[in-house]
Amino acid sequence: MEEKIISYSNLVSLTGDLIKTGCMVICEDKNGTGWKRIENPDEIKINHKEIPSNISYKEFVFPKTEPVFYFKSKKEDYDLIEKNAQPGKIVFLGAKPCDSRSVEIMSKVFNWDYKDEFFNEKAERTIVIGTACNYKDEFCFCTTVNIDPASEKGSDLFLIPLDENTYALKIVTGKGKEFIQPYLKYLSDGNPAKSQEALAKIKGPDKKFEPSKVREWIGNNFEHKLFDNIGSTCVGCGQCAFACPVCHCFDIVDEECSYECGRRMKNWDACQFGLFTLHSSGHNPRENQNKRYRQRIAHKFKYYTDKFDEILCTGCGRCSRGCPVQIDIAQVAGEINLVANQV
Amino acid sequence: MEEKTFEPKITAFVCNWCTYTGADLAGTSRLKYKPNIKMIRVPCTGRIDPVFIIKAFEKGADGVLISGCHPGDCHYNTGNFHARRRWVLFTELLNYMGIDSSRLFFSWVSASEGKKFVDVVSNVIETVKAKGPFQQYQKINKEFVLDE
Amino acid sequence: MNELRQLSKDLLQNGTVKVIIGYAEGTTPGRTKPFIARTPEDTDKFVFNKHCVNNLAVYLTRKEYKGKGTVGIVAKGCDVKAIVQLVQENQINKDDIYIIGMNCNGAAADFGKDTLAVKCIHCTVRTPHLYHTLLGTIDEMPKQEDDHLKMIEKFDAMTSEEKWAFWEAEFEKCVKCYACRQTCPMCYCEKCIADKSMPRWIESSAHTRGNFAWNIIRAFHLSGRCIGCNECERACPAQIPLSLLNRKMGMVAKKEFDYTAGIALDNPTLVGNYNNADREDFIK
Amino acid sequence: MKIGVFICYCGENIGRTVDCAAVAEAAGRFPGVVCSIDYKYMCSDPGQNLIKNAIKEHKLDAVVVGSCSPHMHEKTFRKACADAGVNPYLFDMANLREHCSWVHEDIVEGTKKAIDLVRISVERVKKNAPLSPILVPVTKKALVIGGGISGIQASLDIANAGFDVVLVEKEPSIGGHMSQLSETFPTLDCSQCILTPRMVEVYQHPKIKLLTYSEVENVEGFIGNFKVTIRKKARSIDESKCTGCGLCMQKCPIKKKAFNEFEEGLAYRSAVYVPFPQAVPNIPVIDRSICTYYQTGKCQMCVKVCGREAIKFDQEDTIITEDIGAIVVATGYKLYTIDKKPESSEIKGYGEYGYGKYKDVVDGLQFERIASASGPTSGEILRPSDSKVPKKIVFVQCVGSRDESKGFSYCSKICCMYTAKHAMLYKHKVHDGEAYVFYMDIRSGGKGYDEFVRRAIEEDGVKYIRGRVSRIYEENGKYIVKGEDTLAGMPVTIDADMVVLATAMIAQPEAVKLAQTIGMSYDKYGFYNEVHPKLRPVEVSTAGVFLAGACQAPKDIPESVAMASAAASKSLVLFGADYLEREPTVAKVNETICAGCFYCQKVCPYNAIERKEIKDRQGNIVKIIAYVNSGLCQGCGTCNAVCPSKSVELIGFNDEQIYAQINALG
Amino acid sequence: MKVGYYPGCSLTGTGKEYDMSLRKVASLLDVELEELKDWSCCGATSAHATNHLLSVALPARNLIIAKHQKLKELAAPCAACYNRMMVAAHELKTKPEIERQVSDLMGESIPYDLSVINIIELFQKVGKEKIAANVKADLKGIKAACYYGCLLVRPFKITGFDDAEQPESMEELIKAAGAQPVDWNYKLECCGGAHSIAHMEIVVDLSKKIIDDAKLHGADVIIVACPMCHSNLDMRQKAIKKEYPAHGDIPILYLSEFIGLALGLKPKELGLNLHFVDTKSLLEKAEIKG
Repeated sequence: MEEKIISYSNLVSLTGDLIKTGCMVICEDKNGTGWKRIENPDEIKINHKEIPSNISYKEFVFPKTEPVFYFKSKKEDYDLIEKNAQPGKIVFLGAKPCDSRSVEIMSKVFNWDYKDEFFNEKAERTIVIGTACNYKDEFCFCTTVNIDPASEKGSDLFLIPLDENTYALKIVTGKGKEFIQPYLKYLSDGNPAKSQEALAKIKGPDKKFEPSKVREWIGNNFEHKLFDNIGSTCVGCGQCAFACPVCHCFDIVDEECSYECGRRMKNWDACQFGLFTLHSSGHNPRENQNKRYRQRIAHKFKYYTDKFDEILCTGCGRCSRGCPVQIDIAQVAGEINLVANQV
Repeated sequence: MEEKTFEPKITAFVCNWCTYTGADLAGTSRLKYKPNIKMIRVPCTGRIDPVFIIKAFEKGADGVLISGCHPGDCHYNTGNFHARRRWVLFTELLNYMGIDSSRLFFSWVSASEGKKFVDVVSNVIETVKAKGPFQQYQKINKEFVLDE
Repeated sequence: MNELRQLSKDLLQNGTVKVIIGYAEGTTPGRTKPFIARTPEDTDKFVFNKHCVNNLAVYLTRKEYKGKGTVGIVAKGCDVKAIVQLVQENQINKDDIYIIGMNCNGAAADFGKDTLAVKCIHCTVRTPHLYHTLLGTIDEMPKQEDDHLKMIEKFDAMTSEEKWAFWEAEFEKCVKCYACRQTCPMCYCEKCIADKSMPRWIESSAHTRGNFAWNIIRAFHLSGRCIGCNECERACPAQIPLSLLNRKMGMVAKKEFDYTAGIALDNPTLVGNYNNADREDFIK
Repeated sequence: MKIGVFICYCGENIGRTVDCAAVAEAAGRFPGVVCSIDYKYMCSDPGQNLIKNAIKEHKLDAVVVGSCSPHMHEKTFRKACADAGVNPYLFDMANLREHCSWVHEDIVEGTKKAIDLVRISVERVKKNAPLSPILVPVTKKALVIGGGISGIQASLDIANAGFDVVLVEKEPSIGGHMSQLSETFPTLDCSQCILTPRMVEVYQHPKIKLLTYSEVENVEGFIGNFKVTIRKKARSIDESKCTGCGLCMQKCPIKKKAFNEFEEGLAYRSAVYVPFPQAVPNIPVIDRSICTYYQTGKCQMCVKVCGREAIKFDQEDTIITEDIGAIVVATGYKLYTIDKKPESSEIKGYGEYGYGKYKDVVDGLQFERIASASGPTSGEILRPSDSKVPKKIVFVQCVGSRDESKGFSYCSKICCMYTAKHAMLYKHKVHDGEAYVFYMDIRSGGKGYDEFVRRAIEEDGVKYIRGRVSRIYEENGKYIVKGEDTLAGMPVTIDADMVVLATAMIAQPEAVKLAQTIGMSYDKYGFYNEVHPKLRPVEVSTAGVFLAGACQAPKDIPESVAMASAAASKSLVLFGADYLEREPTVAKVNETICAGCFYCQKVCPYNAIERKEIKDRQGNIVKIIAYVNSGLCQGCGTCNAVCPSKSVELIGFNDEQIYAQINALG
Repeated sequence: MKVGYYPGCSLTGTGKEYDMSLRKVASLLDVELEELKDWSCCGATSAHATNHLLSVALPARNLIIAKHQKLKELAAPCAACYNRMMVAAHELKTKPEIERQVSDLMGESIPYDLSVINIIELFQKVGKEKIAANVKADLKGIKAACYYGCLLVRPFKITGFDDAEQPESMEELIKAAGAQPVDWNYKLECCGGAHSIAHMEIVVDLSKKIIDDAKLHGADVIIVACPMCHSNLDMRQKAIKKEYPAHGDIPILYLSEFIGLALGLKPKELGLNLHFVDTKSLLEKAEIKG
């Protein structure tokens, strides 16, 4: 595939042009909390050797809260008013491989039977400019879930840091090619040898467990005692799900605008919440954190794979890093793996 | 220009026994005040929860008035004492958050103070009118306004 | 550490307690995580070091433990404050818990960092004020600038517009994961007002208005109750400086009513009591 | 939900500044409103019929009336709804008159606001729930506190109506102050002669349980359902055995250790004693503070002489609890004892009158005893110091009454009359004596009262001097009374043989304690407050408690008796029904989500919040949560406000209703 | 203890010994009397009879001076001064209209936190204990009749001091000084006050009654707290003798003088020699050398 070179300064100018043409350029914010739309090209941040942001960038394709429609009550029934979406590309700049795949993975579920136009509408507008990742810490486990920190998979354009201010730019997809066309002036001819060498240096984290093992074992040992205390220290905050690049559960609520108008909102939800599966009867099939945590593991490593042949996890480690009670999903999956191997 | 025509929306939460009745007295004595204020009757100031006030602001109130029996006159003996203590905390909190607590008014108006009621209400309306619309809340309320 | 393990082992062996809530090693050596020992053997996993920042009292109000026999808990002074407040609020029966008090030399702000966690800088209970057994020793604790306090004091000088701008920027980040609530030992409501839909006082959507409502009410509900463990701030993925709010309200409670939460079991709660002389200069 | 809106013009009152037709028209367009009508007078019969018909015609579920203040006509319209089959609580009222038309001038603005107010009501009523009044059972037994004439009268009235009465008197005998009086104005009939039969009637009444030498310790519960704890102090006498023969008293060696309270300190009594011969019950009490046996363990003379072995030294106080429906408080008054000073920080005594210093300066009650045929002087007027007949006697009125600098600002009401009586009695018994009365005004309102005073002045030649007395001091055997005759404008000095001070009536010292036990409010003097000075003079703020006699304010006998009967009849009204109806607007706990922090309990002014254990199937306690005793709850809603999770809600003013109202504003 | 001191005209004239004795006694009891700088008439006797505003403004001026001297308490030993100042303070507190007029007149506000005290209150502040502790001379045998006169306790609504009809406070101090107060009946009767010059006959009559009753109850001395009373009772005994030859003299002492004796001060230091009635009888009985 085509490969070019782009200098940092040109990357900034490119960004400047993009912003001018009305693209939403999304970068990690300075203090690493999450991702934000930048107004000024100098704010760009290509994070390839530091800890990933607390929160992934999924909110720009799958917002934390988003109106589905507005309604106005008339004497008998209601008028529905839909707010039409705004155009313009959504450019994720500097996505690590563990981030770059999130849209791709989520789109499976959002297009399974019902086509979620809210998601798709944004997904179609996204351009992912990924970056090879030189970072790893004890929470990273991308390799475990078959994601290579040096891989362009999921990116439309892919940056390979060569030195402080030059990057190799791989043009991965047709979408990417088309996107970059107007800006070739910022690119010079690439040198695959150098980028190969750079990529070769990248040593991802060691594998921590065998997802397939976990998958099959859970299937056959759903009531295993291992699950009795698996979530006993989980406090049921949604941090893991909300920070996750691929968790996609949402909740629908109506809220008033004025006494006669309202709107229906689509809000993030998380399977660790007590209300998540609470029935109006008061019954809750997942009445405690243990069952909820089992669900989390099962959803990520079994159900999603069963259904879509994808692991619902990119190994970015955000959930473990951010967990206020220090639950490490890789560790837990590892324990399951151990038990699985014993039998 | 905008300022001139601006008429503040005031929401009031008043206790049934003192201030609401005081307002009735203002009526029976044919005293006059501006119609910007709308009252919601609660049994006792002790019943008033800060969420009422926040919701009122969310619903576009430019000012909120809370009024009940004088200390010691509470129909329920102590309701207003408990309320008073919570208000100290709440107003301090609002100030700290930058929610202009000078748009939040408290008063003791007894059933016999029809005149005082009118004075209080008029003062509230004038003060808020002078301050202008509650920009901060209007800003975060904007997305709820249907543009048609 | 051994004395902790030994004591815990004995307590579980002689049936003094059903379980013990403590800390075990986390993902990597040195890191710790909450751990619940159910058998004497489990207690070998117990550790205690400067990374044991969690407030374990949050587990005491869990259904699994309430009314199901005595629960042991490894508690620093700040955790004990929570326990005291919980007893005052009828959430736990002080006879149903066994407090293994830990003398505390301050928790680290973050793993690998030597700086102290904010809550430790102005800590007044390095030796727990209530315990059944006291372990550990008090060493010299490094002095550290109380930047939070400076920040809070800065607010006095700010106009309401500036303050609003500050909090608006912060609350825009809120994702409504409620990690602040879930990690708070004082947030034990069976159903949080934020989860109630009839009526929905606090909009559950994570837009600025809903986020303001949530954070205002949360801070208000914690006024005079927050014991300053800062778990909410630590847990917040959006890194909202929640302790600025809670600590300020603590200072208000002190200034207006000379009240401090979580200090004495027989201390009447701040809200729920009143004094004829309470301030009312703001009431016309 | 089908809602009907009814807009009232109130003639011109609303119509003038509110375009009612427009309001009705606008309301008609509100979601949920199926009919909206305006009419001249909604409260009139045709107006109400309009509502009733609309309810039937449109099958309305709820009604909103836009008219005057709910304090005016809420009841009226609720009833109208009920008559037409709509639950009265599925009704709300928009105050378009007091809060709109009367206070605003501009008709455009007025109409706009009226529409908003109606909308608020409509939105609210959508969240209203059908409620029915709470029924509380009534225990048909009355507690009467105080065995003076008021208590006696109240007890007899209630008992004669066929209901049980528990009469509690703290002294060993009933009778109260009236039994101490010599004769009563204006008829001069002997006090005891008219009182004693009543005392006996009480004693023998099958419906009255008489507990003398007893005190009310605690009162719990609420109207119709009080639980009362009474301490029956140990008499040291077995009441069932004692025949009241009085031998023990005759033989008791302790004779001069204690003043006789009944004789107001003008005589002594033995250690074992009955307050006075006609005491009811006629059973003695042993005063342990002076009895030799209790002091030294010796003596036991009474035991020796008692044929019935009725003396029980080891007797202990007994605690009695009673279920009570209504309480009549008739604890009466006491006299301002002016020698002690200061009585309280505000109240100074009248040291300058020498009361307590000079034996012959006595107060009203003491003179009653001196003048009483059964008194220490058997009715002869003799001075306490030397038992000589006083030839010149001075009566001073308003000692402590109507005197802010030294006593109380109020008028004790009876002094004018009894002083006239005293002077009269004196003149009738000491024909050649001179009687002077210092007075400020003569207040003799009442049947035959003024005639009575005139008689004292005109027929019996009592000399009335209008003015105050500045001091009284002894000078060689005489009491020099220095005062002023304000009519003559002259200082006067009288060298009297005896002085009688008409000292103020004040509240019982324990009055405040009892008030706090029962939950009554009281004025700064310790007299109990009635709910309404004119229209509800015998009720107090605590429902089911009624006042009789001088515990409410100074009163004479006929007034006290009348008030006692009033209190009795109030109690009987209560006993007339098996159940009490109470407003259903009370707090209710949502047990599934209550976390049991009990902040509600801390703020509840009525102790209406109780603790309730929630157990699982195995019976172990899952949680302890709040429970509202709807009998006690008065519906202030403070609990609702402090409940962090809104697990306790005030029915009728719950969060949904208020939310709807706020929402209707936006 | 530091207290403002307003002598007033009497104490610089007829009542010189009152001033002398008070200053001496005060220093013995560690009371620092700070005299008002440039104090003016209190308005007694004439002002309130002629011009109400003036009668308030005069004391007000002195109160303001006290304010400037940062005094919290102002002692006015002369009962008339005390009374005037109390009345004025009361007027100013209760009548905004007057308050406005006066402060306009003065061009500044009148202090509210300033409390005016009479000599008895002054000694009460010192404390009975302290007085008793400093007693040198033995006055056990001395029977003293405490005479309050009219201005100290009246009108009660305004002075609020002790008891309008049966004051006891001076007796307490006498006890503290080691002597025995007598229980008598004329402690509040009028001495003739301002009639001293104009209608001497009235004064003679009234004063005699007072003196007789004191004697009747066995008093060796009458203690006063007012220069007017003192001059009437002391100066007029001569006239009384003229009217009633049987009259026997009785010494009249200022409270400060008597306490001074108790504290062991020499009669001369206290100005006893300035009295009309010889105090020898008392001093001899108390075995105090002149």
